[in-house]
Amino acid sequence: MATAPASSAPHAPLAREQLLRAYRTMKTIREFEERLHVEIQTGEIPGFTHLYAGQEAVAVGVCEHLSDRDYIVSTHRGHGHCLAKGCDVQGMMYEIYGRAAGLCKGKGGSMHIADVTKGMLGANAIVGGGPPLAVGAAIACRNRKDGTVSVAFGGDGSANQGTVFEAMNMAVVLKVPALFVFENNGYSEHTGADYAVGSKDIAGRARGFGMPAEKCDGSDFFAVYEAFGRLCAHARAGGGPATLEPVITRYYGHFEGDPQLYRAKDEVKRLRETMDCLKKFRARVEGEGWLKASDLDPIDEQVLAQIDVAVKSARSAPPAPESEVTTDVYATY
Amino acid sequence: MATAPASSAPHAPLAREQLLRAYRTMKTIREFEERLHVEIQTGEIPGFTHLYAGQEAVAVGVCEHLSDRDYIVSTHRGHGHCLAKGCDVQGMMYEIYGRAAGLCKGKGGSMHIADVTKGMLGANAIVGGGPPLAVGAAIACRNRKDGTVSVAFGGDGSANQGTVFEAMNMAVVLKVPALFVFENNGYSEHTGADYAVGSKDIAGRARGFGMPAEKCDGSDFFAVYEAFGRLCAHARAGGGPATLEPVITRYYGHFEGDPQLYRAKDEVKRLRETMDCLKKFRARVEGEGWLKASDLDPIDEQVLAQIDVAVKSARSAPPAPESEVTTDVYATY
Amino acid sequence: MAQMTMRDAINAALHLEMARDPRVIVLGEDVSGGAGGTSGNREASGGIFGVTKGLWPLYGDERVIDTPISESAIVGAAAGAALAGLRPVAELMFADFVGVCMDQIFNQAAKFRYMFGGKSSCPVVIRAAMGAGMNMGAQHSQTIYPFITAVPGIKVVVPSNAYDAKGLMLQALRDDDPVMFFEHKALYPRKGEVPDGDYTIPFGEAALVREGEHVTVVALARMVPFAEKAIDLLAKEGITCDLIDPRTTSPLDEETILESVENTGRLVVVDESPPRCSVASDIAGIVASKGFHALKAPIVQVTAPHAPVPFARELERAYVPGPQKIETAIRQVLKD
Amino acid sequence: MAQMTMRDAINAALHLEMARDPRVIVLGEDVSGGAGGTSGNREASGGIFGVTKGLWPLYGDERVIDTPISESAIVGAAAGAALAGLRPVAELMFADFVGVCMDQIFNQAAKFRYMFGGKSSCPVVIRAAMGAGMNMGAQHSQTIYPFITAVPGIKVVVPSNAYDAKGLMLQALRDDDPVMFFEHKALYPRKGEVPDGDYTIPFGEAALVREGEHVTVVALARMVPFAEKAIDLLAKEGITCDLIDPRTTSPLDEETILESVENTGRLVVVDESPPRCSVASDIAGIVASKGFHALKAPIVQVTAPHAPVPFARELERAYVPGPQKIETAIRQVLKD
Ligand SMILES: Cc1ncc(C[n+]2csc(CCOP(=O)(O)OP(=O)(O)O)c2C)c(N)n1
Ligand SMILES: Cc1ncc(C[n+]2csc(CCOP(=O)(O)OP(=O)(O)O)c2C)c(N)n1
Ligand SMILES: [Mg+2]
Ligand SMILES: [Mg+2]
Repeated sequence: MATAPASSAPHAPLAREQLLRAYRTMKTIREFEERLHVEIQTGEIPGFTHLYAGQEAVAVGVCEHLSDRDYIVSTHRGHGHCLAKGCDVQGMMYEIYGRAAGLCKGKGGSMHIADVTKGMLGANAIVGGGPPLAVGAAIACRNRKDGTVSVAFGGDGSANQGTVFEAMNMAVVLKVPALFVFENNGYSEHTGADYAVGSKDIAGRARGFGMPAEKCDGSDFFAVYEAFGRLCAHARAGGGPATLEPVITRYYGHFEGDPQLYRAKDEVKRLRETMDCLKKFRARVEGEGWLKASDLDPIDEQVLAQIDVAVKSARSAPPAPESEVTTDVYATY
Repeated sequence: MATAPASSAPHAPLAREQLLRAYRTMKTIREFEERLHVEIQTGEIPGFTHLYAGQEAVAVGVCEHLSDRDYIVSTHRGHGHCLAKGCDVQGMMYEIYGRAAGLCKGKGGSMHIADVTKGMLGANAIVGGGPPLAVGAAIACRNRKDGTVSVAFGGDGSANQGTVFEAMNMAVVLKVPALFVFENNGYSEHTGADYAVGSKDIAGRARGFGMPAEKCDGSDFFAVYEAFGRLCAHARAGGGPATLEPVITRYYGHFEGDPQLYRAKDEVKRLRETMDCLKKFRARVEGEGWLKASDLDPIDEQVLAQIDVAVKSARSAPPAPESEVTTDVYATY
Repeated sequence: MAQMTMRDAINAALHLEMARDPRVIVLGEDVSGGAGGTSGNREASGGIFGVTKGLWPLYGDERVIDTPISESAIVGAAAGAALAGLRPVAELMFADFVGVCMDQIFNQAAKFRYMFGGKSSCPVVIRAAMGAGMNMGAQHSQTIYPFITAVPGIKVVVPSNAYDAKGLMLQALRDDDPVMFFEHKALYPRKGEVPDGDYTIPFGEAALVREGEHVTVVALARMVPFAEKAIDLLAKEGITCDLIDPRTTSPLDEETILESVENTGRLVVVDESPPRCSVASDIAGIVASKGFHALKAPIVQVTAPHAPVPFARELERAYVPGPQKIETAIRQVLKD
Repeated sequence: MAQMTMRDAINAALHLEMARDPRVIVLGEDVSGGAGGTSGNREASGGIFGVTKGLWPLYGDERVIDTPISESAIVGAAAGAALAGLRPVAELMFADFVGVCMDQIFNQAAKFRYMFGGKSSCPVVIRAAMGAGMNMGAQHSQTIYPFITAVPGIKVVVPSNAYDAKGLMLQALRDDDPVMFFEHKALYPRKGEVPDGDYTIPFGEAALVREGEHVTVVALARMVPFAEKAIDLLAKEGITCDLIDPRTTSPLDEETILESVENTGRLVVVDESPPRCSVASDIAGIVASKGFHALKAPIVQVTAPHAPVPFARELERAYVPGPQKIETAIRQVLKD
């Protein structure tokens, strides 16, 4: 496990292959969500969907430190975490369309995508549902003594749920390698984070629980990568839990269809300019000379094509047969 | 509402009548519990009982700032809070014996004593059950705009329950006059507080939530009285919630019958010497010349006599008739 | 009288009662929406389903309280405020969230009066949107009223239409006991005739939605319109049913059910919950105990299967009891 | 074979399985006791009821984990560890505490397998002490198994004796599904013959505790010894009963119950919970649907009243169904 080099390093903090992969993953998330934003309007996608667009650098900056043997738990806004942790694009798309070939056979849907073989222990439609689970996975990591870690993704809103506080304290008590990532995108549904987080400081509150905590710019892949790298190394080394609070924004409403009346008219437009992780990433890697536009442009095309295939396949794929309604309730009956 | 004078004041920080009352209440709690400790061994008292002996200065130091129009919520270890808030000694004793004349007709028992007319919203057998209720009562206080407050008593162990964290954050968000008193007696059942509170600092954690918090010697009535006075004044003045962490000890086991194998052999004996609020109170008031032994000795006798009457009456009082099993489930049927 | 959605009917009840009784407060996540937002639009939603719309502009932060995502603190604060003399309405955005605040519902609010020897009351209303039909998946689609019906000390309301919802909500707001009020998401947009003014519907009085001779059908919430469909279809064949909507599962109007079974001798109970320890089984059990001699045939329970609610459209549709399953059940109960 | 209390029988099962399977861990409040204490006595209790005694000295902090008072984190951590390959046993000191962790039980552990399309399992055992009889009041005396029985995806065990408790616990520890294991406090000290070695009792297989002709009695947990008393008394008058102990309420052995009713035509169900949406009503409902034609008389349900558990000795005694009420019920079911 590597300690992240200082951000002023003259050479790239990540190997070329890793930079390319990080970009590809962020781009995949972005286009996955942008396409869903369009497709949802056709009415073909069941349920309600929470898009991750705008927050890609967090999922990827974190998951670039993880292997399949590390765990994550996610939230209702989980597509980005799933993709960053290696869930299959096509399998996810099938799932979101409710198809038999979906990662969860269409039984879970957007809010319950999971792939335990990838260490992805599930998106979760209960705010605060995940962090206790992450502590449990961290117990497993600790007991295995192999330096693996468990990461709980959550939002600013989730940071106020009792289950989350319990998980944080318990992780400190048990000194397990659990990492809490609170993506502060400014809102929980229609309520501002500075209203609902009494202290207006999620990282500071985490420090009050007795663990190291950092805040960072969530739209800067390198900032997330480096901050999480430090905290993750601390956890892998047996130092116990830590918290990261990436400050970030979401490009779309809380769920698709939300008119966002609580946000200033031009807020999203402005933030798309100033807080776009893809633009920032390109500016940095091209500016520093780590990568060239010609390295990245083909990725953009490949990603778009991949998403297009995924959507087209998903649209025409069959649902699970009705008999599936009553299977998978138990492992043994 | 008074700001507490500095503790170095040459004259008493409380009026003579108040000092006498505080002493009487502390003594009443002590003797109530000491007597229960004896009576429980007869097997006549149903259920299991958690004695407050040793912690009296906290309940009284806090409740001396409160009137019947202020609220408190309490815990499984609630006798002290009830008595300090003005619940009737005899009515409580009846209740603990499960008698019809009990404050709750014998339906509640030791862990559910309540007297809403005194602002005592109930002992509570669910650890962490009370603080959310206290926030609600604090909303009522805030809306009435009469400067009343709501106090949640809890232990060091309760400080790790999710409901409590939620209540603390919500109180900050709503800026309601809720006061959290965490009596840190070193243990939750058989587990040390420094083990279970990850940060080993309840007050510090409360500050992380964005509210003022103080620690004090819970066996020193004046320390509690003054610290709580400051925080209570802050809340009454519309400043929002605050937390007090009195450090204290319990003289008996978690519940009656607990052999306390987790405590060093002479711990309780030693603490009875060094952390006895009654001794400390007497030393201070007599030393400063605020009261004389001859003012206090008669109180001791009166209290003993009162408790003796309460126990004797309770032992022979009738239980509620069986028909009461199904009444009081609803206000209207 | 006006045609009104169930959503608006409940909203109207909240408006009426907040105007009448200054002790009523509303609290929950986004009940106004927009607190801490950047638009200056302080009532940005009026509840995620719009049920609390228009209250914040009238009553402000003091009586319409937006909260963090902290359901235990929401329900607990409501219960504590009720003990302290207010009449709070707590909103659980989705009924499925009872899991994170169940203690405050079942061990606190529901038990205070009893534990305190009848000397206090806890008049809190807990509203929660429930039910399947919108492909929201296993954690956002449940009808968890059986959990609460099982709990002594709290009353449980499961309205099936706009008219009832308004009258039952006004009753809930004036009731001195804790009430859990389940609003079926799929019924929110359904319209019905709703009087403008003030009226209450007492708890424990079922509605006789259809009268018939051959079968007693008891159905709850969204199952009522589904049962109506099935019954109206069968009526064309001369098969007629009593359709009973209990409206409250606790208290339950046993009498109306037992009387009807006395006449028909046959019972179908329709409940959107899975079968085990459900209200369907509860009613079947009651009739098997107290109405046995009138029964001419096995009781038929129409429920969801013993499985979580699946996400995919086709699977959810197969999961939720619908008119066709009800029709089949009625035919079946007539066969024996 | 040894005479052993139910407490020790469960303890023995935990010992056996922790020795056999390194994936088994135990976590909860005071499961060892003494963490952070001043006596140096690191296993100060072994669980508040002593059920986890002797595990910490063998397996230490890694596999016997004392936790803060944070039930959601306890159950959640157990479920998460189960997803990550361990086989955790979470202890809820009292079953009444489900309220503060219900979400992790019913929306998380119980639903993972289904929501994840059958591609993972969550083999967690949640142990909880339940029941009245010790005057612990309304918040420490409940038998809340109906809430969990209602939930698809989790199995529910309610042992009535030491022998069953050991075999069912070993089964629970090896089962690939989440299991909630309810231990009746009043049964902990009850002794019975318990084999030393390893044996499991499959879920969904009822025990036929008594065989008889006239009435089928189904009873759960502490109600089983009470029913035995009543039945043995009536046997002296020539009234004989089948006594069925389902042992697990989910899955429920419907067959054994239905077969017995087929023979006797009369059913009494005995359940310590209040009546509404109880396992008593559940079983009554099932028989009214699937065993109706065999029934000769109304089903009699013997339950606690629709009230919280009262504190006072006399009131609690009147509250809990006892041998006498069961006897009366059997006589009543024979009258019709
Ligand atoms: C226990 C619970 N309470 C409420 C909700 C409804 N809800 C879903 S997402 C959400 C807001 C979450 O905000 P945040 O944690 O900041 O995540 P974000 O949506 O911003 O990604 C709410 C209130 C829920 N799903 N679960
Ligand atoms: C939700 C819940 N979990 C666990 C318990 C069991 N229990 C009762 S008191 C207690 C310890 C409480 O410790 P603390 O808050 O420090 O209070 P103290 O007993 O020291 O006064 C525990 C674990 C409970 N009653 N409720
Ligand atoms: Mg957010
Ligand atoms: Mg303590």
